Amino acid sequence: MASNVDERPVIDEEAYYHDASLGATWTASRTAVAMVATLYGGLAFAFFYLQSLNSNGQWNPNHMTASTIIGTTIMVLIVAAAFVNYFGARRLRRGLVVDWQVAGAFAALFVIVAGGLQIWELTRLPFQPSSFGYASVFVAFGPVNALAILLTGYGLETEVMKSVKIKKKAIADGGLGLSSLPIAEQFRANLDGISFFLNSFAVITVVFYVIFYVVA
Amino acid sequence: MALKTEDSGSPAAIARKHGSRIVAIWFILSLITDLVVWFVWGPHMPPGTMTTSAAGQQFDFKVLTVMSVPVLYMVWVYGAYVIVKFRDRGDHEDGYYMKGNRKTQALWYAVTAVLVLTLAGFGTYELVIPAGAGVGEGPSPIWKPADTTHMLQVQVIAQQWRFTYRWPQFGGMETTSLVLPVNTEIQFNVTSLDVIHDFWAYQLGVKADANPEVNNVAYTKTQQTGRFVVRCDELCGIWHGAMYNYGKVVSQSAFYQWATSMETQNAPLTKLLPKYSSVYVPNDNVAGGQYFNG
Amino acid sequence: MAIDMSQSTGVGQSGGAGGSTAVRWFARGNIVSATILGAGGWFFGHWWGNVIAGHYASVQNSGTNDVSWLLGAIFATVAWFIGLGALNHPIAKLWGGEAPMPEKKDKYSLWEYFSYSTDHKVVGIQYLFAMLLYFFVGGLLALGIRTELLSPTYHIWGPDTYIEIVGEHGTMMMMMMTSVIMGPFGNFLIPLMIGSKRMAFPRLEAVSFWFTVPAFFFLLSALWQGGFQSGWTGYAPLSIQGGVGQDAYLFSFSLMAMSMLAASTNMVATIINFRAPGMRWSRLSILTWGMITTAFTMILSVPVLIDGLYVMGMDRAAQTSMLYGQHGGSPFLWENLFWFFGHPEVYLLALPGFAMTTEILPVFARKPIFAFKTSVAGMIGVATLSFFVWQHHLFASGMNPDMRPLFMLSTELISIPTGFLYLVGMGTVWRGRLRFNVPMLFMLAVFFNFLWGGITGVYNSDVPVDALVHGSFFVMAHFHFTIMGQLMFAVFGAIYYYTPLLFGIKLSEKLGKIHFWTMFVFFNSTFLPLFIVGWLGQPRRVFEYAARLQTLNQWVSISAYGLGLSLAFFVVTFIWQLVVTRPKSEPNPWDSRGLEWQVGIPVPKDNFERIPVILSSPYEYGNPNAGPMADLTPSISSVGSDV
Amino acid sequence: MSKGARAGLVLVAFAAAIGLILFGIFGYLRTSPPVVSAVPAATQPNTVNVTMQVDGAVGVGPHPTWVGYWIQGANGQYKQTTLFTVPVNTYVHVKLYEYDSGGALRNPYWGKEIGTVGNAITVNGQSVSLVNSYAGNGVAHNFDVPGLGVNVALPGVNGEAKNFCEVGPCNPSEAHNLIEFTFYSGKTVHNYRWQCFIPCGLGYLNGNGGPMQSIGYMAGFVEVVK
Repeated sequence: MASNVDERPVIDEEAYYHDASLGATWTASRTAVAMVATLYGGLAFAFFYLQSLNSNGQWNPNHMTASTIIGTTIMVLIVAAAFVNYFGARRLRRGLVVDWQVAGAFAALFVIVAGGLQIWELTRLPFQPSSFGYASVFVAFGPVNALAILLTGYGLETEVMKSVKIKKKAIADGGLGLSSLPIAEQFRANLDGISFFLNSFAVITVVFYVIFYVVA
Repeated sequence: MALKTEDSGSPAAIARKHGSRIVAIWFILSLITDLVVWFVWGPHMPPGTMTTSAAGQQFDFKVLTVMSVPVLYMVWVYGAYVIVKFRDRGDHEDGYYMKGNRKTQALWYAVTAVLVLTLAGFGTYELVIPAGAGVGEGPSPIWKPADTTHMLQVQVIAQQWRFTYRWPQFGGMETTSLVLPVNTEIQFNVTSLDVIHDFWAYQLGVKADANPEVNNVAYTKTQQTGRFVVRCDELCGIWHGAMYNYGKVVSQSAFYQWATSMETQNAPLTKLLPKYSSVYVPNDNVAGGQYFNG
Repeated sequence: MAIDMSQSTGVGQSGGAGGSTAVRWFARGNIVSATILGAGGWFFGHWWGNVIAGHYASVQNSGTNDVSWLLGAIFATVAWFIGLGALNHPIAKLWGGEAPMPEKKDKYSLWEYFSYSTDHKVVGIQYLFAMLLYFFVGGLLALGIRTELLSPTYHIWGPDTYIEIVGEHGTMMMMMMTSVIMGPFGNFLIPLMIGSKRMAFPRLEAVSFWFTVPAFFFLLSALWQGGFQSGWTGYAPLSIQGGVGQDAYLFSFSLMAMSMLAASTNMVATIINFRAPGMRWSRLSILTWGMITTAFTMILSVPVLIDGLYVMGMDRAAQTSMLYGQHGGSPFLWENLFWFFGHPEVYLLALPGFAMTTEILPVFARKPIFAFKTSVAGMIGVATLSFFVWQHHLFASGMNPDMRPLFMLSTELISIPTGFLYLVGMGTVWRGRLRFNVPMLFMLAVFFNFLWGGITGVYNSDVPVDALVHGSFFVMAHFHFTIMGQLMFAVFGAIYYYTPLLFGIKLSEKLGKIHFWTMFVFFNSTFLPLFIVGWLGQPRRVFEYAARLQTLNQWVSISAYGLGLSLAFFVVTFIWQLVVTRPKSEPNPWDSRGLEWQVGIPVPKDNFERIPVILSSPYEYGNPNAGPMADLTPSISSVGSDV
Repeated sequence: MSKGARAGLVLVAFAAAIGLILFGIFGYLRTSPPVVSAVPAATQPNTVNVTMQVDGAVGVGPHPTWVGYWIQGANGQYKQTTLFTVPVNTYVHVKLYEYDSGGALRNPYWGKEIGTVGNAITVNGQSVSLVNSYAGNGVAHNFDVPGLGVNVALPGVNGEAKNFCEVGPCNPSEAHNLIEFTFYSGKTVHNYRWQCFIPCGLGYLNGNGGPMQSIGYMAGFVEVVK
């Protein structure tokens, strides 16, 4: 092998692995959604299973829920973040980088605030963890949800910071939204991944809003 | 690649030559073993025939073994033949180039599918017809014995780490011993006062998890007298391994004698017991049971 | 998001600044810095937990504080990863930066293997030794169990210690061994097999390994904290009743779950995206197929395990009441969550074993894999069906009796795709030229052992027979045949097969054969009688049993010692040859066509000088017209037709 | 490194591993509380005396807040253990100082005194054959040996008593019930386990964790020896 150092044209390795890593980003974001959906699915199962068993009539005897106002705010913030990011990303594709940066920053802010609210909600519950079935499942759901929201916020925040950091490198090539530089393509692949995750997470949030504040 | 002379000929002919030998050995061995399993070993298989459900389990085990023997031999005979016949003869040649055989594959899919579906059908029949095959069916059983009028009710209460039994037809008395009348339909109502246990009356062919706050019903019909062992079959803590006791199936008259004498003897104790119920919920907030802070 | 999506190439950024080598090691992150920080994290979390929960009535009465244990463990784990430097990258990303990724080297010092490394070959070797360590610790615990069972009445261990040992053995094996093939062989070989110079997410890969280390130590620590009384299945409410050892169980199992998720994400992304040109799905090696199937199964089942363990942890520490009745919970919830993961989990153990067996078999049969598509379909079929069978563990539980015929059917259906393994194996050896080297012996043993496991699996799925054997030693023997008899035999075969590639060393055939034959005989002699023991009515996890079963149990215990000695023989000869005698191997000692064997020994730092172009299947043995599997020094023209 | 050095290193590593394993087994896993042997006096064959106390908190060891037993050894010293041996074919007189408060049984059945001579016990001199755990001071603990068919329900003391023993080992000046009973050790040599039915594992779910599942506290063995 080592003797084979002639000047034959070979596969453009950089391009090959660049494409592969774009694909890997795509795959990983889908995988992440699958994992988070399964994680939440397990909690939804716990919810509906205990609700249907209603052991000792202790599922939710007084039909209490956690604070609906806070819950609704969390849900609205996440859905809003998804929309803001979605329209921002569309404008990015038209070359308007700053528009997305503002949108992304707001989306990150919304999500992080939602995470904070989720933690705050846990500190002001109208019940004890052991009070009844719904209470238990909610107390379990809260920290998971807060963690997932904050990690989503982290993803958005890192993406915004990345765009700030590498923006200049792509200016000559049409900006981050249009440039065909590997660094810009990688950035857009990451953004696609994060957007896909955020959008899916918004759907999950709506579903769990319905579960914890409407069905209960 | 280079085949030895005795292996020349069309692949189909070679397959027929080796295949017919394998099939012949396989068939003879399977037949002999199956006959032995069915007629010699089968009648002595655990858990015996003390009850209908035990007999059913014995029968199922026997049928599955008879079906397994040819499968075992198929792999063994084939494997042994191949190891002897198709080994490297020191020339480091490669084998016959073949990536599949549609007929063989189709046959395999068909046979395994038929076998599996037959077994599932057989298992379902053996589960449904003998009223749940002695397995716990939960609080509202769907497969019941035909005749439920003269059924003896026995409540099995598992607690860490002993079984006790309550007899609603005998004044709701509670005992540590389990005595049953022969030729009687029995309904076991299995429940627990704490963690999950499992009531396994081995010779009776009855197995049902004892879940807290759940009544798990299992049916069987005794048909022979004798001694049986009851073991806990779900890990329940330190004394799980020691959680067993023995019971007896006795004649109906002996049973009634035992039961009525126990009823009188235990009358003062029975008064202290909670009212008979399908499940019991001991209060965790008294005695040393406190676990909650709220 | 937790997923590291950046693809840093790290070109031109060599790790660490100047200073002495000791300082550089420390800055790079290694087991020492991680342990020191982890210990600090433990004490901080423990202290904080005492501040929070020390005054709770339940804590003061019981004298055990689950909150402080769990907080200690959480902080210890985070600090452990800080100490490893694993968090440098995620933290740098907060302001848009990237942590440097150290460059690969041709040869690593021994110390590198105790450091945080993103080279897939280093991770593979780290995994190999770690998994062997975990396996042998679990094996020693098994000998502890067998020693107790020498006598039905005399007790070597206290009954509480005995249950600790049983639970510890079960959990160690069931949770750590999920990675016994994907960890060492998946990480080391997959890039070589798909013709890639790298993994998609090297950092995730490294993290997946470093999760297993605290998982192991936390799990082992349960032994000197009262253990966990509930076995590896952790049934509630017994698991809620236990002491802090139970926290160790749930926490370490969660860490292992994280490891599985990280590893499988990396595996899926790599296999889908990093295949070399011409590496069509039909040319993918069967091990790669096994890895991607396993990875997908992990992705869809492991989060449910995390849910279950988390629910248990909340019930224990935060006093929610999901797993016991009085306050609106139900023990059935745990049984469902656990087995919804638990049944796919046994295939997470079995599938890589199948794949490894099918991978190695054709090399020694000198024939292509028979019905390649069927073997792939078999693995995918097993993986898919495994999500629909979990209630067969609960036939006696009293839940959903009306569903039993359905679960009986779905369970028995699994034997169709499982049977494909036999079709493929038997077809592959048909008219082959079998070479009985040590790896081949192990692969043939897999077929012998798994047959027992597979056939008794049908017994277990039949509800009336399950009424007899559920929870008994019969079931225990069944899954030891499918897991130890199948997976572990495949692993040992793979170790003999791949040591030339991993270490440039060819293990002695003679010693290997001694190891194989003793292991094979003693394994069967240990576990075959256990079918009878269970059938005659001995429940699992007991320290007392019927006197009439003593002879059988003693036979089994003595065979188990034989098995232990055989494995000890392996350890001694393996380490001795690896460290002391070092018998050199030629580059492709088994005449394999596999791409992984074409790169030379030792494997170059980038695996391939150039991205290879794949020309044919790796299994074209006996095909006179087959060219090499790949062009390792391709020009553009050879790519054109295929991409 | 030379081959010899490598070999030496490997041997040292093996030795260290074996040492670690042996330490794990004998230094930790094989440890157990002391065993008290009851031996008959020469004047009274076929009878032995066993004196025990059960405290609300043993006060020593790694779990001082747990309930547990102390058994008097030959020299009159109390040992914190639940392991004792008695000879075969012997009447075992048990003198038990019960210092703990009582409560309700999860299963009131275990309030019955079973398997002792006369199916009764004496509590402070009075004969008792059935204890209602829902009345009075309830049942403090059970001494239940399933293999010998023995179940002794030990009535509790008043938890409000002024001289209630908070921390073991307790002495007879503190509030207690003196409980005496006799059981027969049977004709076979066997290691019989014994346990308690009162949920006295405070702070554990169902009261059945912790001391209830630990040898040396509320779980033990009566070994019947030759």
